[in-house]
Amino acid sequence: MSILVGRDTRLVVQGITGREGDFHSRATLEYGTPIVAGVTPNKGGQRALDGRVPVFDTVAEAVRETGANTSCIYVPASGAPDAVLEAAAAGIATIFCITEGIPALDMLKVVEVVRAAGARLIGPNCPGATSPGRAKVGIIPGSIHREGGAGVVSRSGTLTYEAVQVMTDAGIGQSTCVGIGGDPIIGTTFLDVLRLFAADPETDAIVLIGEIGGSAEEEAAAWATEHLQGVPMAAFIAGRTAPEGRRMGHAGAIISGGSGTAASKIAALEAAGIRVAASPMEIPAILRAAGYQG
Amino acid sequence: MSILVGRDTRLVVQGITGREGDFHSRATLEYGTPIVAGVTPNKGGQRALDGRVPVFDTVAEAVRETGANTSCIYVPASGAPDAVLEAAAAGIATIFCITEGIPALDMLKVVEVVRAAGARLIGPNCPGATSPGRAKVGIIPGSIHREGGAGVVSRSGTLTYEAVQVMTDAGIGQSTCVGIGGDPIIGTTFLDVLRLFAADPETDAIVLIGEIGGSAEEEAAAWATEHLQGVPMAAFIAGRTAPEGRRMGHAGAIISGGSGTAASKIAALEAAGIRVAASPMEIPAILRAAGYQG
Amino acid sequence: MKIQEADAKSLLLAQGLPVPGWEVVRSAGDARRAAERAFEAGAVKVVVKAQVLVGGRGKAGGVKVAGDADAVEAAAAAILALQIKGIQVRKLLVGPAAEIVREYYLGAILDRVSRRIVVMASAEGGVEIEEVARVNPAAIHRLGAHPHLGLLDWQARQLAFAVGLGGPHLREFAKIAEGLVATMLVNDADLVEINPLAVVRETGPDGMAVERLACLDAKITLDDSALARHPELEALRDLDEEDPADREAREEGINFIKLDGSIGCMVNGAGLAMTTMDLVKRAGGEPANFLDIGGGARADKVAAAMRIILADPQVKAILVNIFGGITRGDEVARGLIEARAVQAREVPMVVRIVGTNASEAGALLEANHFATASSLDDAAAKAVAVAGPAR
Amino acid sequence: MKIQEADAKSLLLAQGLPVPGWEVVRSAGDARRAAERAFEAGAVKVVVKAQVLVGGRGKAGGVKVAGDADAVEAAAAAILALQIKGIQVRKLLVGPAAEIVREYYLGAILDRVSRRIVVMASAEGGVEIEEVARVNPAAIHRLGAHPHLGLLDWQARQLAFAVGLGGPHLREFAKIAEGLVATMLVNDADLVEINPLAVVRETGPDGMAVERLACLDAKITLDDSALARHPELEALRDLDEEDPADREAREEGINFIKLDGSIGCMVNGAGLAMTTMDLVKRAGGEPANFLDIGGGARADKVAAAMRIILADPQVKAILVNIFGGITRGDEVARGLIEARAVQAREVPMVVRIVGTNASEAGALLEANHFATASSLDDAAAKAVAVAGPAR
Repeated sequence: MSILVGRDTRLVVQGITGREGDFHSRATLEYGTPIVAGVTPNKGGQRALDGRVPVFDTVAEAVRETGANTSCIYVPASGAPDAVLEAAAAGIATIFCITEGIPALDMLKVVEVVRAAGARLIGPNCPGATSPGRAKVGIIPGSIHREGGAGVVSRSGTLTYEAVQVMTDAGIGQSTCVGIGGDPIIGTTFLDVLRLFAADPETDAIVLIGEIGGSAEEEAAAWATEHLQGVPMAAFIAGRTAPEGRRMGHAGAIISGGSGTAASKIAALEAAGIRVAASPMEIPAILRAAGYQG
Repeated sequence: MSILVGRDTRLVVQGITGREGDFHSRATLEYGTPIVAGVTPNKGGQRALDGRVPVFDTVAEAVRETGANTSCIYVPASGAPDAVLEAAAAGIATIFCITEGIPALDMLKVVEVVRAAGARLIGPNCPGATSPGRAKVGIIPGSIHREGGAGVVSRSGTLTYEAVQVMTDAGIGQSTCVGIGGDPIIGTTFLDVLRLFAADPETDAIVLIGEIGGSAEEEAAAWATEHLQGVPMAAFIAGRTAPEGRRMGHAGAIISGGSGTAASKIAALEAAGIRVAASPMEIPAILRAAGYQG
Repeated sequence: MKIQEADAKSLLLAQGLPVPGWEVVRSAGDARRAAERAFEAGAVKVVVKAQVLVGGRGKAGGVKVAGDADAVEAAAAAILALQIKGIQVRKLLVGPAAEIVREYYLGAILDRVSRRIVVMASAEGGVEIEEVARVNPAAIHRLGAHPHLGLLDWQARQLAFAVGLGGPHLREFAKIAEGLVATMLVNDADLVEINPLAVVRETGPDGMAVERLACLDAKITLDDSALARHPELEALRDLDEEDPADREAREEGINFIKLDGSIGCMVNGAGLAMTTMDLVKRAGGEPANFLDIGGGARADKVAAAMRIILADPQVKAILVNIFGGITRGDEVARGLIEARAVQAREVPMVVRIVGTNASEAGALLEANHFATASSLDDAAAKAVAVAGPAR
Repeated sequence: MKIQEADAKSLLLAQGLPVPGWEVVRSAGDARRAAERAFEAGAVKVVVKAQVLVGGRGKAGGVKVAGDADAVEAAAAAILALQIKGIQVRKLLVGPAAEIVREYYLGAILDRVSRRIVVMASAEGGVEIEEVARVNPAAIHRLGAHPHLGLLDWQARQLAFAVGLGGPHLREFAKIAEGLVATMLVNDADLVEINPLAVVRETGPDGMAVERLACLDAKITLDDSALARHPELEALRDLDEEDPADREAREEGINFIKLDGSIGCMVNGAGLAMTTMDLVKRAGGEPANFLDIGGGARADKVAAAMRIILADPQVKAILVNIFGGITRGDEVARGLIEARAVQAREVPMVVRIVGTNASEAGALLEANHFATASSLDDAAAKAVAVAGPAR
């Protein structure tokens, strides 16, 4: 099965004719994911990616003509919130927003509308998701993956690649790797993804990669204590040495008060029986020690 | 059972210390409806209606302290939208907004939020509802009623009283009489109330009192054709002689284009097998002719 | 409340919509001078439009285009001499006439069924949109704006593509459609219409022809319930066109509409007031007005309503129909007694008061020799009888 | 982006919040003159506050109250001589000192868990709110504003009652709380705090004492992602307090934070950058900075990052850690080669490039005699080894 993306994925790319949209869509096609449509207003009727993909003016038209069920958004920040709303209104079930730099208050409203529409948004400012051997949506390099049974969920981009590469090198394949994005307001949280992994028969182990700021990791740990007993898990938290009260790059990493520190997150995870790696390189060993055979 | 108001009603009155709130709440108490709380900000701790009802600063507090499940709002138009939102957020299931003169665009937003909160709003600019012998909420005079099995739903105020009085005089009692309000944007429509009546074992006949403007009567008629076959019904439509394109008093009565005319509504109702009275005085005879024995 | 075209255009302009310039004048001489300014600024033709709140100006000769100042002055004089649907033309809009390439319709209305602001667009613009809706409903594209966020950008684009305004005018159209809804939200309007929204041809600063979208006519209806929070909009009320009776009714908080019959009606509640009119007609009479004194009316309001009804010389009888709920019957009876004591002319009256304090009211009316009625139908029949046959 | 107290107060004032007047000055003399104006306008005492973006001004002696112009001038001179947490005080806020009756805390923050703007209020105002949150969390009342409608009136009232501001200050408080959220929405702020919000005693025009709510301090953090649509806010950036390295980083779109160690880090991605720092520390070293060059960085950005790192004299070694995804490894390698050719001083460098075009990058680095590393842990260990032991 895998989660979020898989054999049933029929992808529409919003912003397919832009530089980023074009570049990553080629890699997505090469990975074997069916991109059934692209959307760029006023370019309806053209074909993108060397003629391989029809372009529509609106997502509604793309859905009607191609049965797209998943969207990947590369639209610039000023238009990305609207692109998400358009996808949700057109009945797209799973929306990945790769765009970074979207004002947080815009996302507050977008997340509310998407939720009310019954759609799922991953991101923004996320690298996407890959279900190795089945489908890949977004910008995660396809080469780092290996088919298998470990689910990976992360707030980070390149750190995820690092962890996944280490797993692949150690012979541990992945069911699905999901980057949920590092922005303060995101559509899908650690907890949401853990629920999906818990319900996925093909996911037998879980790796959680967090960072300082917020309390999403603590929340996920509390849920895991109750619902993921017996599932081999490993975690990593970036920012153990980050000074308090400073932003580390993206807004995902503010420490405020006592909560949100690496120490608090590590304590919560360890309390849930999840070992936290000191380096991403330790993840495979921790999974093995937790009894993962895959 | 009855609908909307009944033996389970535990009423909180918002704006209980105002002139209108005080006046109508006395009549409500006299009718035997339990007013468990009043709300007026900054008057928390006082008692209203000659000491019979405790007053709270917030609806949340009133609900917590008294278990109120129904609200009746007499707050002036400038504060009424907020009063509805407060009631919905406090978990009130059924909210009657008596206040008139609320800007329609305010109600657009309020209706959306109330719907999302899972509450039911009746009104605004409505007279309330009475389930004779059980409970009365709002400003419908208690004296016009008689216990029985006919449900009455109306967009009007005094016209409803007229129709109900005629029924009572003819010996036809009512299960519940509901005034849904004459404003353009209201929380509960004819159709909503018809559904409730259809599901109510104590309602054996239905009287629908509409007026020109909008298409709620046509909508209700279409639904009745499918779902209310065999239920004795009668209808009345006010405004047969109203000139086109003029507002008749409240905003409920604009005719635009060809739809919304009395002729269109009467045709839709008659097509659904519902006889439309030429005068409210004919309603009892129509119900009898439709086979109503109650 | 309806507002004049020129005022509606000002509200659109305030939201950044492209509206060609105009002046409002009250005389043919001022129209000429405004036209001269427009010609000087480069206009090839000038349009003169009657500013009245009723529809059908064009058919009634209230809109003319002229190519020189003399012709404008003549057109203005002709229009100022018109009565359109009984309304004397007092004001004119004068401005450059656009060179229209293609006309569209764009409107936003508060829709009670979907409980949304519905935005409608059509490539069949410049004509009666009701006619398009009747003959070819598929030519009107509709979309519900988000109740909290207004018209979203993708919705505006979708409408643009639907009416064939993709391409160079896509962004322009989207901005106008979003501004249309913003105009509605900012001003608490029930209805905002641009008809026609047109692609117009203009000469750019470089002498080259350019085509762009422009709002050539505008119609806005404001929500009366919201006027209290928009004093600047209340000031747009056109007192020229308001009848003295309408003004008194508005100031007293009475809902009043003058009609053509002979039986004046005074009722509490809009639905009951319409029903009373219906029953008068059914009994063979003609109502002289719709009049709803509202809930909880007191004696002075009753007296004002009586003055308003009697100001109509066609009124031959008065039917008072009150179902007391909030309104107390005895208060109404007292108001009637007071009003009769000072009223300008003697007119037969039939009074029906039921509900709250009806028996006190009955006693007062009897003591003062009012003709009364018990049922609704009875009241209508009696009023028709005393008024005599309808015209 | 943090903004100064005086700027934050201006933004509150623009939303109609009650903020006592102030002037911003840069010298003790100007402080004296501003104070003289305040005394003339009726102030009994005047407050002088350092305008710096770091917390803890009060404890550091950066806030003083004085009763006459001489004392104000002396206080201003003393504060202008201060460095607070390493920041030289250059500007002062001078204004009438309020007579405080009682202090409250009011703040609004973007909450990532509830995905709401959370408004917090406490009767324990005027102190470090983090301390209150730790010691007595029940003293802080929280409420999520509606994502579309902002803080609703009933929510504002509920907070008022919760902190004991029912009664005469209810409407005032509600207006302030709603204005707080409006300030956040209008300016795309992450955080808006008023601490203290105070009941102050003033002398009314009739000589009687009146009590009202006033915003005595303000702190606002703006969403960097939204600054592009608020050019007027971008202008509030305090360039005085910005380090040249920080400025270059901002202008190049590089996320950079200077730290105290000796190993300069250049990484793509914030999470990986933090991880790299963590591993440096774990290997016994101290990172000199956090630096994320972002996704898809090209050669010129790499060169700029190198300049920024080398501008720190404490840097004894550089660790480059790139996982190519969008970013192409060979581009980074080329940037490093160029940068080394022109760099100001010779510092040992350890480079790890994996992912997209890693082999091309490896060939380039080898040809140019760079020290390379394969794994993350290996890279950290090598960098620590070449930098020598941490202080």
